[in-house]
Amino acid sequence: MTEWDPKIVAFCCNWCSYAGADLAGVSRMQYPPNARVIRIMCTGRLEPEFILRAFELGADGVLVAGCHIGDCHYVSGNEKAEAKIAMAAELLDVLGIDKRRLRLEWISASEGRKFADTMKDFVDKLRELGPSPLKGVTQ
Amino acid sequence: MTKIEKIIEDTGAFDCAECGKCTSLCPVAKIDPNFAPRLIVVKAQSGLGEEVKADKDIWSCVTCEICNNMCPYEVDFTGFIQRMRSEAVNMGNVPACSQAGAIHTMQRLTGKGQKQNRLLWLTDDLKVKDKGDVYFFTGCSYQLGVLFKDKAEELKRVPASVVKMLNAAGIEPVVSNDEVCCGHDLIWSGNEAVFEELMHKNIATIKATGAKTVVFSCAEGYRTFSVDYQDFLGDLDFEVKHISEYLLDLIKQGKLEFKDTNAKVTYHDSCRLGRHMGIYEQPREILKAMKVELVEMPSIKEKAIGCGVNAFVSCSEVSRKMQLDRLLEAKGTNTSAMLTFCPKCLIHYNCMLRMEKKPPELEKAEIKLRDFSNFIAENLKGSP
Amino acid sequence: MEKAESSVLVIGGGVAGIQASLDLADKGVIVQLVEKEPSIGGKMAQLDKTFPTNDCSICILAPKMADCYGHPNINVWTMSEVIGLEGSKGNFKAKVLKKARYVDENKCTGCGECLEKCPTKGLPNAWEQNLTTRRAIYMAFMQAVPRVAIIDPEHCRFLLEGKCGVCKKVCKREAIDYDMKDVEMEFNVAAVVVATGFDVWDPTRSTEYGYGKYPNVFTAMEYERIINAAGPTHGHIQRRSDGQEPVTMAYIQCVGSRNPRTGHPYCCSVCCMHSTKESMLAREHIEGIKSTIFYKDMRACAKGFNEYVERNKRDYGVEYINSDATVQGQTEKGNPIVSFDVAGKSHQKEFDMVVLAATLVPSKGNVELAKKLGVELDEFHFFKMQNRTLDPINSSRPGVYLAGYCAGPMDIPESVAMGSAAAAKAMEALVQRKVFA
Amino acid sequence: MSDEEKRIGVFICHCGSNIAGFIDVPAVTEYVKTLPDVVFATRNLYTCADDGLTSIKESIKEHKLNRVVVAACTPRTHAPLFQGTCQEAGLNKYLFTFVNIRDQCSWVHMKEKEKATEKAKDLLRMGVARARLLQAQDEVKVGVTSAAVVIGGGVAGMSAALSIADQGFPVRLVEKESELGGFVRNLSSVYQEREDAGALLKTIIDRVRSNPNIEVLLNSEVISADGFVGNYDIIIDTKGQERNDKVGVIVLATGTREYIPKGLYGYGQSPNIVTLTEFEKLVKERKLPKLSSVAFIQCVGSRGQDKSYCSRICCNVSLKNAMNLAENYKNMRGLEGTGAVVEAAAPKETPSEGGERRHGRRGRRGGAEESEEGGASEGPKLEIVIFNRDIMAYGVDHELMYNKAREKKVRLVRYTPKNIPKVSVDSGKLVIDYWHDTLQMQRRMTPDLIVLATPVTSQADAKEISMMLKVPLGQDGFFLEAHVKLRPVDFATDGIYVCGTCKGPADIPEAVSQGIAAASRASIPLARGFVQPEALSAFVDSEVCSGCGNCIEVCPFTAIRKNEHGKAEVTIAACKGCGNCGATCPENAIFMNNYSDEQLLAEAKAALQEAKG
Amino acid sequence: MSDFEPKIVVFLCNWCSYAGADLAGVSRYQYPTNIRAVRVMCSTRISAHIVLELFKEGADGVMVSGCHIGDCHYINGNLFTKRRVKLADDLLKLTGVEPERLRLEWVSAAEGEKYSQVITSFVKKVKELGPSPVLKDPKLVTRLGAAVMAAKYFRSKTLTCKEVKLTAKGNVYEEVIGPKEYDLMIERAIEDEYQKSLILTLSSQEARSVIELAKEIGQPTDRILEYVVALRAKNMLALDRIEGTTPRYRATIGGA
Repeated sequence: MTEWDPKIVAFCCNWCSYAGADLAGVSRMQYPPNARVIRIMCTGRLEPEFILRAFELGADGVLVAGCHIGDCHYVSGNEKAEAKIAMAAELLDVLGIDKRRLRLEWISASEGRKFADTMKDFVDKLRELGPSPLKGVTQ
Repeated sequence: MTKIEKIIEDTGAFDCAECGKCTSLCPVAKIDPNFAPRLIVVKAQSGLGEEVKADKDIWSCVTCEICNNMCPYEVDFTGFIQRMRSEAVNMGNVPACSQAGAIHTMQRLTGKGQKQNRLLWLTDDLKVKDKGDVYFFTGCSYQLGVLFKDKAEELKRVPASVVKMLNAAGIEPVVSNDEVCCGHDLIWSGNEAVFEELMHKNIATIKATGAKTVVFSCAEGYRTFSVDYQDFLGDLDFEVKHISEYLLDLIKQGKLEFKDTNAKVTYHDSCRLGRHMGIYEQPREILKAMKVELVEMPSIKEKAIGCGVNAFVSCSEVSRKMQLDRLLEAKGTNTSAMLTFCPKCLIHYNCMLRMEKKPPELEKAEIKLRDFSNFIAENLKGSP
Repeated sequence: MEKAESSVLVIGGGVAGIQASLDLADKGVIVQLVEKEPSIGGKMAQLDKTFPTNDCSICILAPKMADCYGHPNINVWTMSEVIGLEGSKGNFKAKVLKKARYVDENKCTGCGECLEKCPTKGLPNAWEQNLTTRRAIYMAFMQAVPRVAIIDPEHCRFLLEGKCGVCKKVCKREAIDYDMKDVEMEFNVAAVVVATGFDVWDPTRSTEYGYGKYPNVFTAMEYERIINAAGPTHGHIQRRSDGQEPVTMAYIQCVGSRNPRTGHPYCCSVCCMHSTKESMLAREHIEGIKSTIFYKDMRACAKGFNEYVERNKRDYGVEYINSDATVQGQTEKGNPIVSFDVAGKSHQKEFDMVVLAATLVPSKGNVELAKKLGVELDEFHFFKMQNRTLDPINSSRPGVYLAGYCAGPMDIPESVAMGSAAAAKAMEALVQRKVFA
Repeated sequence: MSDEEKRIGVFICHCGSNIAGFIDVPAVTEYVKTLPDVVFATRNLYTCADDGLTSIKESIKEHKLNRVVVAACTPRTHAPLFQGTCQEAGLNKYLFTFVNIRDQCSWVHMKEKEKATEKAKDLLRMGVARARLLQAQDEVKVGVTSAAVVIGGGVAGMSAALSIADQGFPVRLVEKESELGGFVRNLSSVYQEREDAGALLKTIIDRVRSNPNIEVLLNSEVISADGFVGNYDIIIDTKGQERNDKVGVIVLATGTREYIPKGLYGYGQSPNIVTLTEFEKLVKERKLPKLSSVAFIQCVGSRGQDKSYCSRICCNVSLKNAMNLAENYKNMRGLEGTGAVVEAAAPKETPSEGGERRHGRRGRRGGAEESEEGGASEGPKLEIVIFNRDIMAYGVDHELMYNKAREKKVRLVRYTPKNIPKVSVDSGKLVIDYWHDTLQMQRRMTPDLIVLATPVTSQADAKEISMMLKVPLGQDGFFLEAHVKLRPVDFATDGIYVCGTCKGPADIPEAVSQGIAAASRASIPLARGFVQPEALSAFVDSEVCSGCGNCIEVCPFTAIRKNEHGKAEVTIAACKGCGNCGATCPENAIFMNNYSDEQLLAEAKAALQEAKG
Repeated sequence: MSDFEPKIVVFLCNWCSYAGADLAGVSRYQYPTNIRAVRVMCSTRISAHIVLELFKEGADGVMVSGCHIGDCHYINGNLFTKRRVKLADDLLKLTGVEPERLRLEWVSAAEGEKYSQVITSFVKKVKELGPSPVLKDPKLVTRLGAAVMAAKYFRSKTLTCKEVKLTAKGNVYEEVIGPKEYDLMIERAIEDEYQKSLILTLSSQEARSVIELAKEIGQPTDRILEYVVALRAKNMLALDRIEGTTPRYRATIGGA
């Protein structure tokens, strides 16, 4: 593992953030290739299990991106997501996984830039944090 | 000998005389007449083990051990179910876990070797040690409290409550951040491999502290150490005790005092603590010592109705019906709280009580679920 | 005191002990029959009818009880227990403690006047399975032999407080003797017959049947008293909760037996048949009653038993269901709900009344008695046979013989036969003593 | 006697206030004095008390009483006491009569003193009327021949013979086969302890052979028996040689034979379909074929299939054999060693005490090897299935064996009469198609050997013996005892006793127990040396008797027979005085001692006279 | 009729009913005072003629009580009791005395309460029937006398003891007779015996003609003639004298 590079799983809501990511692409905005994006219909669909599983399977960070509060295509899905992410973060903390490895961002369909910046910033943060503590042992 | 034959052998399933007593007692069979414990065992005996492995019934069992407890021939039904589940998983018959499996994942994650922050609850006023005779196995109360914030947040306070009680009796327990999940939900959902890993870690951790006694507040952890660990490892190097046993001794020695309370409560025998481990009287005696009035529900001790779920693998209509029956019994006691030592019971009953559309019979129910250890700690002399 | 060479001690005045005593006495042997209860007769006296002939139990037993008591060669010691046995086969010295009855057996005529006047009422009548009450002075039961009253020292006001004395006042025969003391006696005997019978197991210890919790769940022994014309309800079948006549009844077999967990892994050999009999009698008491028997194996395996069961099915419409059953709750009307399994399907059914075939277990006193007699018990506290196949009558101590349920589960004819057999063995011991003395 | 002056004394008991409280006893006493032949009447506070009894004795002497009437509680409890008192005073006890004025008068008419008093007077008048006709009776003593014959030399018969002999009486043990042992000779092992049956038999036979009081007569039969209790003349035929003998008592222990299941479950179609006893013989002779799968089918021909009864022992015998196969198959085939057929009988399982083991688990996952029996490594396991309706594992040992058999993986499959297993033989291969009732599915097994558990049945000569001894057979063909509950080894006829499997299916300990029990009963008349029945018996007036035989037909105790003149004659020693013959005799030639027509009518008619005074 | 106190004789078997009656006393179950019990060893002892004799003596009622069927101390005595009471009952009907005055009951040693109930109801019944008409009516006395005689006859007695044999095992021709057929057979036989007895009784008082007898008995003359012929054949009846053309017969053996 000389060439460690953070692996990120990004859950993006269909209506805002996934569109935002598309926009970043359409706009040829460059950002690190560390993220694997998973489209979900709404961040409200997000189960804490997804986050935990992502880390279990080797993710160094998990990004959850949804519509801004008030913009949710399903009225309040993102509010619920907020609560769940907070809970997941707390759990990660107990489990000894730095809660900074989990990030929630509101990215609208028009915020291609924000998407690219978030990614860059997250990868930088993760580089600072180093590899997921779960790694070394699972090999 | 095939694996199934070995399971039949070990669990004494061949002793079954097909009397049907297990079915007559089974709470699941009462609600789902197509489910019959004896049928599962007889099938396996009669060379239809593959069918048993593939059947959903293997997950319908709530492993409450009413059948085990009453089977005249001591057939270990739940043991049989537990081990057949792992066979079932191997052939692809997997359970539909609650919370999409987050609880199981969380438990698996405790054992990955990272430095956890298990002791976040440990405040400065609590006195603990790194090495010593008495080890307190905190279990995943705190984590579950986090995960089920809306249903059972008080679980986060349980470890602190236990330490507080022990401190009050002049005991500084060992707690360890290296502890991992006991593996209860994993073995009951057919994941023997990870269960074994976790088990060995825990044993090593406890060994390192030199503890002679390990105490538990969580009913499941207590059962897992007492039965499953010993099933794999034989006798352990330390004594396993439930906090209710341990505290009762301390109370009898006069080391614990309680403040006056005119609380009126009812007590729920969780299946793990009660039928699995035979602890019925100690919690009741503690209440007596606390001068708390205990109003019993109609079904108690070996007949207590369970929460209808086990290891988060079998939440169904059957579970709902069992929960409702139990809560109605609790309601009937007209007490302020139903106490229990099992974190899962707390979660599952609260799950029903906090449903948006809860059954009409429960509309006006004032009943509250409370963790027993928390309840004791709150009523220690001198606590706020 | 009688000479050892012509005397035998028989412990237990149930049907096995009575038979042993009569056989010996008819051969001219002096029998010391020791019974711990106030009357001889044992458990058979409590039964209503006997299977498979539905003979009236007390009718056929009472003549034997009377014969036994009146036999010139039999000394019946009621309220008595053996407290020691020294010596060896052919020459034993037995110590017997006769507890104070506080009523002179030779004077009391059994008139019962005192029973009506005694002011201490409402004590549970154990003989009637506590379904009715008695007073502090009482008669063991209507047909008791000897028909002599007895004072319960734990409740008699005079014995406790020195006040009252009503019974003494009303007894013109002057049979009441408050100063009576326990008496220790010693007998020289050549052999000993142990026939201590059984106790009925208390099913409150098995919570799955709800006995003691649901009022309309009864034990078979309670039920025997209920259907008995001389019993607490004069033979009318009534529910405990409301006194109503039941229309549907369930009988549950193997309650506490065939269950290693209760410490009784064995089969008590008689419950299948007594439940069959009881369901038959229910039908004779109440036209149109529907009975169901839940069983594990229908052990109708002695003379006429299988036919009896078949007749019960055919002529009395009694349903037999092959499932162990339990009582899981009761309805608002107090009907116990019976839960059972037919072909792997769970069923729940309510009945007006449930009768539990509670198992019969070795007499509680066996442990103590075995110590005093110096004989061995088996792991279930039955008296151990020297060799089950060859010498089933001999205990582990030469000269001490076994009869009836105390040696293992058996029904009345087997107990009677074993009573006779023990008498034969005791007689052999007497003969040997004469020959070799 | 009838001409003698009658002097009746009457004693009326107050029983404290039990009688006197509800009946005007003085008035009754005065009334009684007016009755004919009453020369003395008195009343006592308690007639049964010492002073009461003394008064009876003194009055008998003082007033030369020759009849005594006591009016008190009930004869059922107190008649023997007063009879004894009369005897002490030299008065024959049959000259005493009892009038029940308490249990059947004062206690049941507590609110009608006047009427109860009238009734008491009537009852006493009745009693006195009866007393006037009482006759002194001598209880007949009949001597007893001090010897017994036991018919049948199986375990029951041998046990009976041994016990009678050990009680000091000579016994002829008559066995029709050429050796002792009976049915047990067929068996390889004894299921209680699973010990060698041959060794067990040898122990008993040695005891019999070495007992000086027992004469063993092999190849012999009792061909004639005449007489009554204490006095039987019998003829024993030994290979054509007849011997006349006299015995006091007869014990029947003629044993049983196995039912042959012709046409059932393919019996006869394959050498590998055998009965349970044939299986035992195969084992005993070490001719067991090589097996990998064995099926036992229970209740073949019993419980309604042909015989209506359950044969009691076959379930346990099958369980024993199944367990022997499971544990000890190698030894049973005799492939190894030459020791006893069953060497390695497992130690008796100690069952756990109440509820301590909460987890019934027998093996641990970690400790697999140590918990495994050696058997697993010895090639493929023997499949054993017992098709049964109910397993009759009654009692302690059987039930423990039943539990143990399941532990040894003996499979028990229940069938119902509606769905019996079907056996077919397909080109030499055995097939059983059966319906599994719990699983609710049709299944099939292909065993190498099918063992049919058939019932034991009565012996071919049971009917003959029954006619010879005039003892009854039940519907099932087994001998019928006097009372199924309280007289299990007696016949209604005194002097003849029954034990073992000729009376119904029984296992070895039961047969032994019954044998000793029959010995106990049989040695009562032998020990007494005489029989002395109560003087209640019937008498036939041979002048009047027409020899119709009605009385012989109704007598339940075979106490009446036709004598050489063709007249009925009562064997007093066997008569119990029920009066059936008396009521039946069309010539009124039978007179019942102590309960004659005359006495009954006098007593009853006295009730119909109006009381005077 | 309120002051009528009937006299009723009750026969009790020693083992069950007498014990049951004692138990009624021990348990203080009250019942009317009208009964007078006679103890016998077994109810089977009571032949029909004993019962009829008592009616002839003016008994208002007679009851026979034994063990329940199957409980008999003498194995099956009470089966015969049943037959014998039926015989008495049949004859009673022929005499014209109300058959309700005779009752058969099974009372066990445990049935004290039943005993008191049975007695109470029987006494009530007899009170309803009123005093026995027998003693006031010489004709009835004669008829009962004939009934007693008939009950003692060979045929009646023999038939009553053969029930088991005839209905279960068959007669000498191995013909099994059904229970109903058997009842009918007995009824016919008993009627014959009764009529014959009556003829004998009447003709023992004075010599009688067939027509006279027919009138007295209330049967057709041809029937009476048949009986007369039969009785003459057995030498039980002899020609006394001929009055005109009318033969008059006299019994050679005493009537009742």
